[in-house]
Amino acid sequence: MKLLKDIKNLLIGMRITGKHLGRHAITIQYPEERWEMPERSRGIVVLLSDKETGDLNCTGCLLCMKACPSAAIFIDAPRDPETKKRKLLTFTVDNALCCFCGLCEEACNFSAIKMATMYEFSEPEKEGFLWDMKKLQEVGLDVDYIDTRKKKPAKKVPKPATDSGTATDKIVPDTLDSDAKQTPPAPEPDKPKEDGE
Amino acid sequence: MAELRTEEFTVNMGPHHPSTHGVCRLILTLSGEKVIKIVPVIGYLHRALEKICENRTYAQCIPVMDRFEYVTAMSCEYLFSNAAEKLAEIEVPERAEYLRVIMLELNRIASHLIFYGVTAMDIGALTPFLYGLREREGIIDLFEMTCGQRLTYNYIRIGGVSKDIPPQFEPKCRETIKTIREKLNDYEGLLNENPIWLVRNKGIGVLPADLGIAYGVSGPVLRASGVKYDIRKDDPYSIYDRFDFEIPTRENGDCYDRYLLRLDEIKQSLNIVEQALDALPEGDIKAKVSPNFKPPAGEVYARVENSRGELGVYIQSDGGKKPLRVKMRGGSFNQLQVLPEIGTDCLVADLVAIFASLDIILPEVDR
Amino acid sequence: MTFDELKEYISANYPDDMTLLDTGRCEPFYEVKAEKLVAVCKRLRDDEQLKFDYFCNLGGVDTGERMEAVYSLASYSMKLRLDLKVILPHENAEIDSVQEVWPAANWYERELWELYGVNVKNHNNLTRFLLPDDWDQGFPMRKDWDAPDFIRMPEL
Amino acid sequence: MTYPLPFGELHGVFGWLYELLESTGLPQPWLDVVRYAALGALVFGVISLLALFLVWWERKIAAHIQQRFGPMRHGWHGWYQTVADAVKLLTKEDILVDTRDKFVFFWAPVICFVAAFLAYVTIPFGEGLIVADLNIGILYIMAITTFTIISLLMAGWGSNNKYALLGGIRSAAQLISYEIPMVASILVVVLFVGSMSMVDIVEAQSGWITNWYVFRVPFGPIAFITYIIAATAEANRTPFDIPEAEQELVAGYNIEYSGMKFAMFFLAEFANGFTVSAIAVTLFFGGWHGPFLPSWVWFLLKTLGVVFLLMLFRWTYPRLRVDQLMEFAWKFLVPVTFANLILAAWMKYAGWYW
Amino acid sequence: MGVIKKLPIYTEKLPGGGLILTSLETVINQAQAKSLWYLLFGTACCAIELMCTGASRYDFDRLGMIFRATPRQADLIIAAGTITKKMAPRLRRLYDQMAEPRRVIAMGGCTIKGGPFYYDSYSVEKGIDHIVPVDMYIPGCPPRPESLLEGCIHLQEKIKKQKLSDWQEK
Repeated sequence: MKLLKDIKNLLIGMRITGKHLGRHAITIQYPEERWEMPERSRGIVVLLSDKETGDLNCTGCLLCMKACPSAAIFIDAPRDPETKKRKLLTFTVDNALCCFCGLCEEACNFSAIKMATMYEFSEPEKEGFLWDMKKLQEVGLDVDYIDTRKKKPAKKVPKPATDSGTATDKIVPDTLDSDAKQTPPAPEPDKPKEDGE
Repeated sequence: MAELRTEEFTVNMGPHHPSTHGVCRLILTLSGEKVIKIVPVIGYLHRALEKICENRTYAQCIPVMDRFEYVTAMSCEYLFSNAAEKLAEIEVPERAEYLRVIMLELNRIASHLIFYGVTAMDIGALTPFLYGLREREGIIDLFEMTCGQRLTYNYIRIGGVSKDIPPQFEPKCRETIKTIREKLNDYEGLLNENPIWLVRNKGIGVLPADLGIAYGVSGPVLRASGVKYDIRKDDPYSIYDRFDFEIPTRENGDCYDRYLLRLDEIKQSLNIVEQALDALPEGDIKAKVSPNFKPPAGEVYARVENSRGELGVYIQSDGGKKPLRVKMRGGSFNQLQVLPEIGTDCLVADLVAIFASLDIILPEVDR
Repeated sequence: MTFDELKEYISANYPDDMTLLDTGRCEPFYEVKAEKLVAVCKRLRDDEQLKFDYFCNLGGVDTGERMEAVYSLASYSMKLRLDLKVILPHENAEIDSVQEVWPAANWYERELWELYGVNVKNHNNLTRFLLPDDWDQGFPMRKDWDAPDFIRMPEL
Repeated sequence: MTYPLPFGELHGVFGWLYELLESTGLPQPWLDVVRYAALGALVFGVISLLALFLVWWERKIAAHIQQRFGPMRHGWHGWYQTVADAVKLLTKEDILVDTRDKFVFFWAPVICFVAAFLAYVTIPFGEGLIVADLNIGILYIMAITTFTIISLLMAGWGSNNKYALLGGIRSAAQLISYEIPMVASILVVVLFVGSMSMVDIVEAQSGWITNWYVFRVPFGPIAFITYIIAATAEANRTPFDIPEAEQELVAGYNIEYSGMKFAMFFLAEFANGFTVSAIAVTLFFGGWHGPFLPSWVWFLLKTLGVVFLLMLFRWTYPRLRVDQLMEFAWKFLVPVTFANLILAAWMKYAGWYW
Repeated sequence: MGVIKKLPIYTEKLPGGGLILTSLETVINQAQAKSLWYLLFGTACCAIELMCTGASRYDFDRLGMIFRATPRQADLIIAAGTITKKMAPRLRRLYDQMAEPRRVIAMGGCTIKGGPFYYDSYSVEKGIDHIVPVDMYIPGCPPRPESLLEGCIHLQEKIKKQKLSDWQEK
């Protein structure tokens, strides 16, 4: 009888595999079809730009650099001795070091850095993973994000100080994108005024 | 007639071998096909996680812990957070605890599904491997939806969890549970009573309870030998005492029992997830923890039950923002130690089955 | 047995061997003298009231001035937890093997020897296993260890 | 006599070609040489294509059992995937291990390949579509397929690799054990037909479907089942694929082979799978007999059906252990097949059959 | 490969050899690109994603990639996971055992530069490119299965562009 039972169980196995044969495959045929990435998916790190002005949101506060567990972010943003504000010179992300943990995104108070839902970045050369500010901004241009930056100062400082509040956050990004090579320190104070108005 | 001469010979199994689940090397002394001696050589994946943790702040340690045991990364995160919370005496909000339990149990299921597939593949059946991974994808989708990564989540933080679950999580989770329950029938039909599976697994690699205890074996491997020891019940952490679940045990301690026990555990875990989903309270998801988290000086050994047994971490803090010492302990470390004891005097094919049934993964051993 | 009862029991039965440390949180933490280690461990394991038959963990600690070996024990049947600590000198540290008490300690002690340079006496197989076979750069888990290709995380 | 080679329904085409050849006015011996060379090339080509098709088909079947697509991107449903594989294997470096046994290492895949293809000589692909209708056809096939054992053992030995050696020894043990039940099951059919000629065996099953030997209860189905089990082992397929057991011996006997030599083993394995299925069809399923369609189509369809069965085995079951395999052969299959043989002989003697 | 190596030299001497060579090049490149058999080599986290890529949802077989357990029959190592100093010689050995043409994909941050183990780790090899030549790097920790597929397709594109004459130098 054991023989009959064994044969029965063997046939059950065949039935299960045979049953699956008729079913439709669940494969996503990658380059043609794509898995819809959940909104929270953590892909490559990008720098976000202001939706209106197109400037970087980053203020060079170094928070993300400090939060990064694998030290993949290098920021050079020395303090201006006069204005006491940080001036972002370089912002480099080494994607080869990045561990995609999302701590930088959480550390940022200015909606400046985000792990976008992009993942196709294979490179034949190792050097290609050192992304400078320009590239990071370029990739991050059409990334959708919720801007928590403008609300914050408004909440903190009610009415009269809006001017200065937004200014502190905005000054720096405005001056940034020009990448410090051409921006003379002189026009700096002008720009926030424009923005403030 | 010349006398026949027989000779023992040594075979290196690994570090790159399809059935060593990574990079374990077993130096086997064989007499024909029979294994006479096993010498495990480890360290091919020794990444110095402990040294790295000593140079990271507590918050930065959690992504590192993810890499410690990537198959159940949630439990590592939980473990480290739990230890740090014990050190700093932080109260975790109710909702966060529930979310943690849901994630831990889902991750346990995912790990056991990998076990199911890999064991089947090691014994020669390829199809169950793909079936197991297929259902695992459903769980991974839930994780990705919640925390954004498929494998290294960085979700459970000191003081709570990083993000609340999205609204579509609950229906999707229930659906996944339902699918897994259905598919478990398929799994069982494919292997449980299959005569080939039975002869390959029954009575192979018997681990007596006293040997297991002497070698500090824990988790499903020990429970399959009849020792009812589960940290979730015996040294409850988080809110496991609120759930109604059973600790399945088996008597024989052979490969087949270890396999069945894991399938039973999947069912129990599904129950826990359902209960937790039903009882999920509203509220905060994270206690207030300063960004410069500095626990007072002290030391603690925390442990959780993950899918491979006791996962423990010893943290010594000197009051600074970086731990002075982090020592990790994985269940596989002890289970690999016991392999030479139970794996000798069997055939090479059995050794593969035993290795698979112990469910050893190497990062836990090498760290 | 709760932890308080355990503490009482130990102070009653092991007054000379174990001293309670206040650094341990949640679970009782004791210091044991290096020369008494094996005897105490054996007693703990065979004690009918305690039955510490489960060797959870052994980790070395380098605090900069001294070495420590921290043993985490548990009991399968009595649901107890206990940590022991042995304080050793920083250089030429030596400790007895507890392998005869718990065979599980074998690999943990090898690791202690390999990464911290703590010599384990009476160990049956004190060979290298985590680091490459041709490793010659000392004991990497020590705080003052350094090597040419070892890059420390930049301090911020 | 029309043509020395029977081509059955394809008579017209081949007849025309033969006449064309004759019209060149070559002397008779040369004609024979050209003819046989052409025939050899033809068989070789057909079988190679068949093996390539089988590889592709197996991958597709496996994929669909596992709810995926299998080769998909190269041609319609990846139809030229295996062609690409073959071309790639041709152009790969042929690694020669220094410690190899030069002679044995070189000849092992050749023998394996040749043996697999020689077996096709006596397989009746259709009515009259057979290269050589030997009067000991089935015996010839059994003898030729045994070469496979030698080649695997040679591969294992010649590679000078411990895993390969284990694989070779395993394959020798396995194939020798399973040869016996296989022959004993075949003998049942031979007993009733009274001939070992493949054509005779098929002719004996003409007429209604009940004439197929698989439906001649009780001995027919038993003989078929034992045959298909032994054949699975003979073709080295899961659950009996222990010589190359990936998880235990990495790749078994062919662990050191790369490039074209590996391709030979690979194709031979699939050609063997087809051979055993073709024998099963010839012996038990009435060979080329069937209504409406041309005979060779029927034969191919039936054979692919049996191949499909083997594939279903492969993708469902785990692998047996080597000693259990032997036990199964000697303690179960051999007694059963012999009992079956005796039963059949007695029934034939008593005349209790139709 | 011996014959193939010399083939371009001989063919070029023939009349119309260039044409033959070009078509031969196309055929061989296509064949090599479309049948990349990868070695079953995984060390750490990325190995799990490699498994997932081989599984039903993403299905490597679609690209004609199947796994081989022995390096002799593989065309591609997907170095999935951290390579430690202890493992590095083994990886080199596996690479040496492979038959030409062989290719390497470095999967994940660890294999590119050490990834999260770049700092403070005394035992991790900081990038596998000084052990074996790498053809394609895929960032991620671990990379998603789609990233891996994209890397493989990228590698296939790269192979299709290679020249037969490059072979002689190799």
